[in-house]
Amino acid sequence: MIRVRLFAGLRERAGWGEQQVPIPAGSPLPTPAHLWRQLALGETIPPQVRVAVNQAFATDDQQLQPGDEVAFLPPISGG
Amino acid sequence: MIRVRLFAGLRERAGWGEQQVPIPAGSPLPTPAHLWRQLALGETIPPQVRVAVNQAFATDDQQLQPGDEVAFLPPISGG
Amino acid sequence: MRWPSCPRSAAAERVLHLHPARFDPLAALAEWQQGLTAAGAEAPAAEAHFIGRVRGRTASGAPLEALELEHYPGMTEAQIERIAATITSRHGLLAVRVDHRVGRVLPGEAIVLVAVAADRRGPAQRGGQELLEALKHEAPFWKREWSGGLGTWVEGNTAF
Amino acid sequence: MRWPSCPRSAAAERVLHLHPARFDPLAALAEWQQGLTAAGAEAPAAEAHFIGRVRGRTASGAPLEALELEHYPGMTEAQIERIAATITSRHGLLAVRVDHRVGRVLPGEAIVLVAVAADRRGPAQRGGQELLEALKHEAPFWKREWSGGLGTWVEGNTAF
Repeated sequence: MIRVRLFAGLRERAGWGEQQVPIPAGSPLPTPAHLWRQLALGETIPPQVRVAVNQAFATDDQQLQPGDEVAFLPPISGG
Repeated sequence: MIRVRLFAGLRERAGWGEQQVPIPAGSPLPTPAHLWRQLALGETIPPQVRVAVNQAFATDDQQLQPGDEVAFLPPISGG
Repeated sequence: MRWPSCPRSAAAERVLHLHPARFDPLAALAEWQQGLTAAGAEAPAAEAHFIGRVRGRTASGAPLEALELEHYPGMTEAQIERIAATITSRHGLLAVRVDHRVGRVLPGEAIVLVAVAADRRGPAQRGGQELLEALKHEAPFWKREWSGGLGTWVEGNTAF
Repeated sequence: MRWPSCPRSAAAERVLHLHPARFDPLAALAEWQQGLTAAGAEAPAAEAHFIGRVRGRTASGAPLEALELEHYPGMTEAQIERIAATITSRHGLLAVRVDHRVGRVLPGEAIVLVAVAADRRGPAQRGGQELLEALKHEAPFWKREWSGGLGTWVEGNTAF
């Protein structure tokens, strides 16, 4: 399983904040870009959306491992 | 009369902090540079010494008026 | 939370607090300063602070009822720690403190406090400035402005 | 002392205190913040502070007993006022406070506090930095380091 999380505006547009995505035995390991398409979030990850894997920034094409947590982050507005 | 003031290291090297300098009737009005020489502080005002007239920075050759306060300020080290 | 010092800056203490409710920046600074001199250590020669507060208007000028601050529990803390460690090391800072609100914040309330201590004024001021910019762009926080009963996500930061 | 506002920045309040004895920077900040919101005004969106304290060593590394701060009564205040007015106007600051020690200051004690308030973080941080640099170079203060019973005038400032 891979845990996928959405935040703020992304979460509200999608209508969910968290999903567990199973990885079928024998299938290739997905990347964040694969999951974005697979979960019907869109065709490609828009440039303003950032990806985190296991709570650190990561690239769209990083190969994920079972147990990983992937998050899609809309533009940050802190401070 | 013109009031002349010295501060910090300048005052201690000169051995005085304040003098009233009379302006003889009919003589030309002095500048800070004249007073520096007249009071035996040196030949010319060194570049690191700043001049204030009436508590605002001024130039070495500003013509002084009776009642003015002239100060010679060694390098500033505030804050 | 109080992070263990990293090996490259053994003496540099970094303190982070995420506040779910209103906090007093000056009380936080007082606590931080006490900590810095607790073991009889000399007070740092230079301290720079920044306090950010919620404006009474939205970005479009309407009266603001509240700002809602969402974060990513776990990653937000970890990310601030990475940022603080990098800037501490780059500027040779003596200590860093970051306080940040989460949840519903009212106009006039403090959102963020950044405090850094150093041996000279340049590193203190530059380190504080860089830390604040990095927080704004690299730490996962999202603001929603509530006005007239409607919430609008803020995409991006106000101009520097 | 509290200066009258100058015409170009009617709302900008500038406060200056020269302290002949030890002062508490956080108490000064608390008083200043209360003044800013006293008439029901909204707290400023951005505040930048700087605190400078006396080091325990002289410029040449010997243990410091005390720092003696001489000033030019009258001109020092007038000059700080000119500096603060210029920087307030240049950056559109909402308020400025400067506290500066005079007389004998002990290691660890605060020498200077600079606090500025603005509507955005950039002007607050830049304004505070420029104000501190201008104070150090344009306001008549002279430091004498006392060490081993001997006093040495400091010519110039420590590196930024």
